[in-house]
Amino acid sequence: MVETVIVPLIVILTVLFAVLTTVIFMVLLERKVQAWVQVRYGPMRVGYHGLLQTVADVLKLFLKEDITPARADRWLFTIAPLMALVPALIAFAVIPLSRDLTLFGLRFPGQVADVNVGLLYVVSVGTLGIYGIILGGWASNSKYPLLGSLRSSAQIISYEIAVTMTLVTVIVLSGTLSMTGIVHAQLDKGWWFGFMQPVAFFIYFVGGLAETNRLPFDLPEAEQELVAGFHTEYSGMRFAFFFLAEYTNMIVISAVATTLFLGGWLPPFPNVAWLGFLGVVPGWAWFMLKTFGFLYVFLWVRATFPRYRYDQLMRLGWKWLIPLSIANLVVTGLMKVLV
Amino acid sequence: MSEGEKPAPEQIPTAPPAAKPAAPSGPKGEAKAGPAKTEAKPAAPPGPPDPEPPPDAAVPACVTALQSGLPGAVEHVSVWVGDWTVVVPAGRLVDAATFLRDQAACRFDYLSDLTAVDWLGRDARFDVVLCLYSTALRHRLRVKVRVADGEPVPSVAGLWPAANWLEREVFDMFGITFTGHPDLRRILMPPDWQGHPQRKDYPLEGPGELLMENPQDWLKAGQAAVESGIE
Amino acid sequence: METETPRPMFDTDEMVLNMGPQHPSTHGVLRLVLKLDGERVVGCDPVIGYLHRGIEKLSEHRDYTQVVLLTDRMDYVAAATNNLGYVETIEKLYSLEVPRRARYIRTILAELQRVASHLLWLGSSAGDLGALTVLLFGLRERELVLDLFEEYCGARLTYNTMRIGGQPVDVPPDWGRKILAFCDEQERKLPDYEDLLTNNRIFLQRTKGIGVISGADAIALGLSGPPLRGSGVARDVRKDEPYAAYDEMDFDIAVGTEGDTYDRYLVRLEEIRQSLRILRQAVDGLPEGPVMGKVPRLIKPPAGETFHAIEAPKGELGFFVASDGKSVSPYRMRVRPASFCNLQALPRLVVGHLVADVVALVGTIDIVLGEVDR
Amino acid sequence: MITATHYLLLSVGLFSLGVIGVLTRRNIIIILMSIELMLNAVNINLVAFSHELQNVVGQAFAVFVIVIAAAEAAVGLGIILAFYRNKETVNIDEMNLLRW
Amino acid sequence: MAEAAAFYILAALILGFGVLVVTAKSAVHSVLFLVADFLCVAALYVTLQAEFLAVIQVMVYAGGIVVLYLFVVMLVNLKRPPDAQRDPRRLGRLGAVLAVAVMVELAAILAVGWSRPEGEAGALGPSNVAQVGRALYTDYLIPFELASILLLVAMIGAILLARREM
Repeated sequence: MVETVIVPLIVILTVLFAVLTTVIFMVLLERKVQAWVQVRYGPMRVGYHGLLQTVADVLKLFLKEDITPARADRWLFTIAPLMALVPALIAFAVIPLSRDLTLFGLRFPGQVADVNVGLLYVVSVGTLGIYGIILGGWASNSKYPLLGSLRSSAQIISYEIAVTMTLVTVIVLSGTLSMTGIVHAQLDKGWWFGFMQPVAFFIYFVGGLAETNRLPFDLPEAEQELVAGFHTEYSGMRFAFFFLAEYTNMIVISAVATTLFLGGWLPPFPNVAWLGFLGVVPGWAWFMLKTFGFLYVFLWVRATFPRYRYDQLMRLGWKWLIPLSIANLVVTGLMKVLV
Repeated sequence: MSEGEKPAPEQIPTAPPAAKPAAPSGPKGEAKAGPAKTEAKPAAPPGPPDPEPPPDAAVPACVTALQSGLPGAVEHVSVWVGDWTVVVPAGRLVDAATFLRDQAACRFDYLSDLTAVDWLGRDARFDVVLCLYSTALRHRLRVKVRVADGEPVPSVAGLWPAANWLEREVFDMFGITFTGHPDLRRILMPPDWQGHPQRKDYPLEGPGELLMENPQDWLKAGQAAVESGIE
Repeated sequence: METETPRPMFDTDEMVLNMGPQHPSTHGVLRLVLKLDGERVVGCDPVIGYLHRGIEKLSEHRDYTQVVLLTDRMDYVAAATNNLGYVETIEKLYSLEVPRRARYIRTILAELQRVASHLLWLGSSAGDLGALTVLLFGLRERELVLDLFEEYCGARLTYNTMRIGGQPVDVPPDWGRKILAFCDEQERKLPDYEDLLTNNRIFLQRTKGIGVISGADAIALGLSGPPLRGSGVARDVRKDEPYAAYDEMDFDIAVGTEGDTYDRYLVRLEEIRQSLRILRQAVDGLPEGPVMGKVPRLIKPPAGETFHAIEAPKGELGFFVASDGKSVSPYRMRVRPASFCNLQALPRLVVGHLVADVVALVGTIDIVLGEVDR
Repeated sequence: MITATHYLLLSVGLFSLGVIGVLTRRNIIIILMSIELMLNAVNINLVAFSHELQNVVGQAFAVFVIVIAAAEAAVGLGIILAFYRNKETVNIDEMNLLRW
Repeated sequence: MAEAAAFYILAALILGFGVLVVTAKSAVHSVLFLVADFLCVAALYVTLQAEFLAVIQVMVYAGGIVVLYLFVVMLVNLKRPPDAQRDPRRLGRLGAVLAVAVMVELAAILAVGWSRPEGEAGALGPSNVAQVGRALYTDYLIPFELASILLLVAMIGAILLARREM
C-alpha cells in the first residue's frame, strides 16, 4: 500500500511544488534579466532585491476584481484559463527529473509516470493547451480578442508541426518514445542529442519560442499591435491563470528540451572517464541547471529581438521551419539506415 | 483684435507684464460700428510696408523671368531684409505658380509654407503668403495674394501636394476658401466649430462655453457681460 | 439560377478602424482613421488637433521676449531648436547683429538637441517594433544631454535658453569639457544600437522596403529632414542657408538611397555622428567675446515681415513673423512645423501596407504632436 | 469482470447517440460532430475486440479509422465553409440545392 | 475491481457527454463536450491497454479535428445568421424514434450473443506502441500508404474549398 500510493503521491507533490516555485521564480527572473540587459535594476522593492515581487503580483491579482464582460459566455469564460493552465501542468507527469532515488529505504522513481508513449503524451497534451486560448478569446464576446485568439492558436498549431518533426528525429535516434528511454539512449551513445542533432535542437528552440507566444513571436499580445491579445478582457485571478499558463508552458518546453537534447539528468559527457567526478553532483541538480540555462536563453531572446509581423511569422513557420525539419528527419533516417 | 483702445505700449516695461496682458478682458469695442483701428495711426491702412526695391538691388532672375513671362501677373515686387516678395492677383496665382515651378530660371519645386495674415481694417483683408524654395537653385521667393474676406483663392494643391494640409489649416484658422482643393475641411479645430480662431476679430479666450451658432453672438454676449458688470 | 460570385470568407467590407488617439505607438495624441480590407490598409485619414493650444494666436498677445517661452512648448522634444528658429527670425526682422560667441553656443545647443531628439526617436520607434532594450539604451544616453542642458539653463525639457540678440547666460566653467566627454561616451555607445538593430534580420524584415517614397514625391509633398534625405534628396538647411555658426562648421549630410524606413533609420544614425563632429568643432573653436548683442531695452522691430527656416531634428522648422512696427508683440507669428508637413505624407506611405506596418511608419516619420497641432 | 460485451454495449449507446444527433439536429456542424461520435463508437468496438482477442490488428485498424475521420472532417468543413460563404447559413434544411 | 469501477465511470461520462453534444444549444458548447467525450474515450483506451491509440486519439482527435471544428464554429457564428425557421417537413420526432429502434435492435442482437464465453483478458505484450507500429508497417503497409494518400487528397481538397478567392 505504501509503495503504490504514498510514494507516487510524494513524487507528484514534489514535482508540482517544484514547477510552481519555478514559475513564481521565473516571472521575477524574467523582469530581472530584462532589466539587467537594459542597464537598470528591475523590481527591488518587495523583499530582498525584489524576491517577493511575484508573490506580491499574484496576491494583487487575487485581490483584484474579476470582471466578466457583458453577455460573455460566463461558464466558458471561467474555465478557459483553467484549460490553458491544466494541460501545461499535467505535461510534467512524464518528464524524468532524476535517476531513481532511494531515500529511507524507499525507491522514489525519478519521474511521476514512466509511460512508454511519453513523448507523444507531451505533444498531445500540448495541443490541448490551444483550447484555453481559443475559448478565452471566444468567451470575451468581442471581436478583437477573438481575432487575437484565432491568430495565436493558428500560430501555435503551425509551429507545432515543425516541433513534432524534430521530436520524431529524436525518436529515430533513441528508438523509444519513453522519456527515460531517451535519456538512457543518450547515456549509451555517450553524446547528448543536442550535439548530434544541432539543426533539430535549433528548430525545436525556435518552435518553442513560437508555441509559448514569446518574443520575437509574441505578436498576439504585443501592446503596439491593433488586434489585442486573447486575454484582454481578463482580470484578477483569471488573468493570473493565463499568466501562469504561459510561464508553465515555457518551463515544459525547456524541460522537454533538456530531456531530449541536453541529456536530462546526465552529467555532461557521461561516458568520458576522467570527467567521472562530475557524477558527484546529483542528477536532478544537472536537470535544474540545464532547464534554467534554457529558460535564460528564452529571457535573453526576449530582451534583444524586435517582433515579427504576423505574415512574416507564418511564412517563417511554413516556408522555413517545417521543410527544414522534414529534411532533417529524412537525413537522420538515411544516416541511421546507412551508417 | 477689436478690443478697443490698447494701452500705450510704453506702459509695458520689458519686465514680464502682469499675468494677463493689460488688454481689457471682455471685448469693448462695439462690433457693429466697424472695428476700431488697432493702430493709432488712422491714415495708412494696416498692412506690410512691402518697401520698393532700391534701384541698385539686383532683381533675382526668377522675378524678372516671371515679369516678362507672364506680363501683368506681378502687381508689385518688394525686397526687405534680403527676402524678395512678389504680389500676384488671386486670378493669376495658379499661372504664376505653375510658371515659377516649371521654368528653368525659377524651379521652385518645394512649397516650404503657405499661410495667411489677417490685416484687419484693410479692404483686401487677408494676405495669403506662399514661401517657395528651389532645391535645385537653392533660392527662396515669397508670393503674396491679397484677398478680401469671403473671396476664394485658387488652390495650388494640384501643383504642390504639400499645400493640401497647409490650405486646410488656413481655411480652418482664417476662413479663406480654396477653390479646387481636393478635401477642404477643418484640420485642427473640431469639425463643428463655429468661427475662425486666428482672425484678428476673434477673442483670445475663444467663444466661451456656449458654442454660438453665429460668430457674432459672442460679441453680444461679451457686451452683455460687460454691462452687467461681471468681472 | 445565376451563380453569384462567392463573397470573401470574412467579407470584411472595408472595416474602419480607429488607431488612437490614445494608442501606445502614436507618439502623442494622434488619431488615424484606417480603412482596412482584412489586414491590408486601404485608406488612412489622420485626425489631429487634440493638442492644439493656439500658440500662434497666443503669441499675438505676448511681447517678443515672452514668445520664446511659447516656442519651447511646440516640439517639446527639441525645445532648443524651436527657440533658435524663432529668435533668429526676429533678429533677421530687426536686422540685429549676434556676437560670434553666442552663435557658437547656439550651434552647440542645437546639435545637442538634435542628438537628444534622435535618441528619443530611436528608442521609441525601435520600442514599437519590440526592441525594448534599444529604448532603454537610447534614453540612457539622452539623460547625459539633459544633464548638460540642465547645467547650462537649469531646465531639462523646456529650456528657454535663447534671447533675441544673443544668449542670456554665458557657458558654465568646464561645460565644454563635459560636452567633449559626452561626445566620446556617445561615440562608444552607438555600436550598441547598431549591433542590436542594423543587421538584425527581424529588424530588416520589418523596415526594409516599408514606406518607400521617391525623392520627387518627397519634395512635392513638402517632406523635410531625415524623411526627405532618406529618399536621396541632399537638402539640409544648415548647408543650403547656413545660420548660427554652421558656415564655420565642417560636416556632411547623411543621404539615403531607397527612401524606405531602413534608410531613414540609417540617415538619423549618421546624423547623430555628424552632430557629434560639429559639437567637437564648436566646443574647440568657442571664441571669446560677449554673449549678448546690442539690443534695445524694449524690442519693437520696424514694420515688415520675414520668413526664416532652420534645420530642426524633425526637419525644416520655419517662422514667418510680421510686425506692424507699433506694438511690442508680433502682429502675426506663423510656424512652419516639420512634423505637420511630414505627417501629411503618412497616408501615402501607409496605403498598401499591413496594419502592423502602420506602427513602424508612424515611427519613421518621427512626429511630435505638440509641433503638429501647435 | 469487464468483458467485451460491456464495451460493445457502450459503443452501441454512443453510436445511437450519434444517429440521434444526425437525424434530429438542424445545424450541419453538429451533424458532422455526431458522425465523429459514431466513428468513435466504432473505434471503441475495434479496440475492445483487439484487447479481447489479443491481436493488435484491431488497434492498427482503429488508427486507419481516425485517419479517415480526419480526412472526412477536413473536407466536410471545407464544404461547409464554401457553402456558408454563399448562403450565410448552416441550417441543413436550406441546403436543398445541388448547385448554387 | 478498480478496473471495473474505472470502466463504469468512464462509460457514464462518455454517454453523458455524448448526450450533451447532441442536445447542447450553442454550437461552441457542444464542441467542448465533444472534446471532453474524446478525452474520456482516450482514458477508456488506456484501460484497454491501448496506450498508443489513447495518445493518438488525444493528439489527432481532441487536439486536431475538434480544433478544426471550433475554428469553423467560430468563423460561422461571427455574424449571427438569422434563425432559419423550422422546415415543416422535418420530422424530428420520427428521427428520434428510428434511432431508438436501431438501439433496441442492436441490444437484442447483443443479448442473443451474451452467452458466448468471454476470452481471457491477458496483457497485450510488452510495448503496445511497438506492436502497433510493427503491425502497421508489416502486414498493413499498403493500407497505410493509401491512408497517407487519402490524407493528402483531403488536405488539398480542404484548402481549395475553404480558400478565400484572392
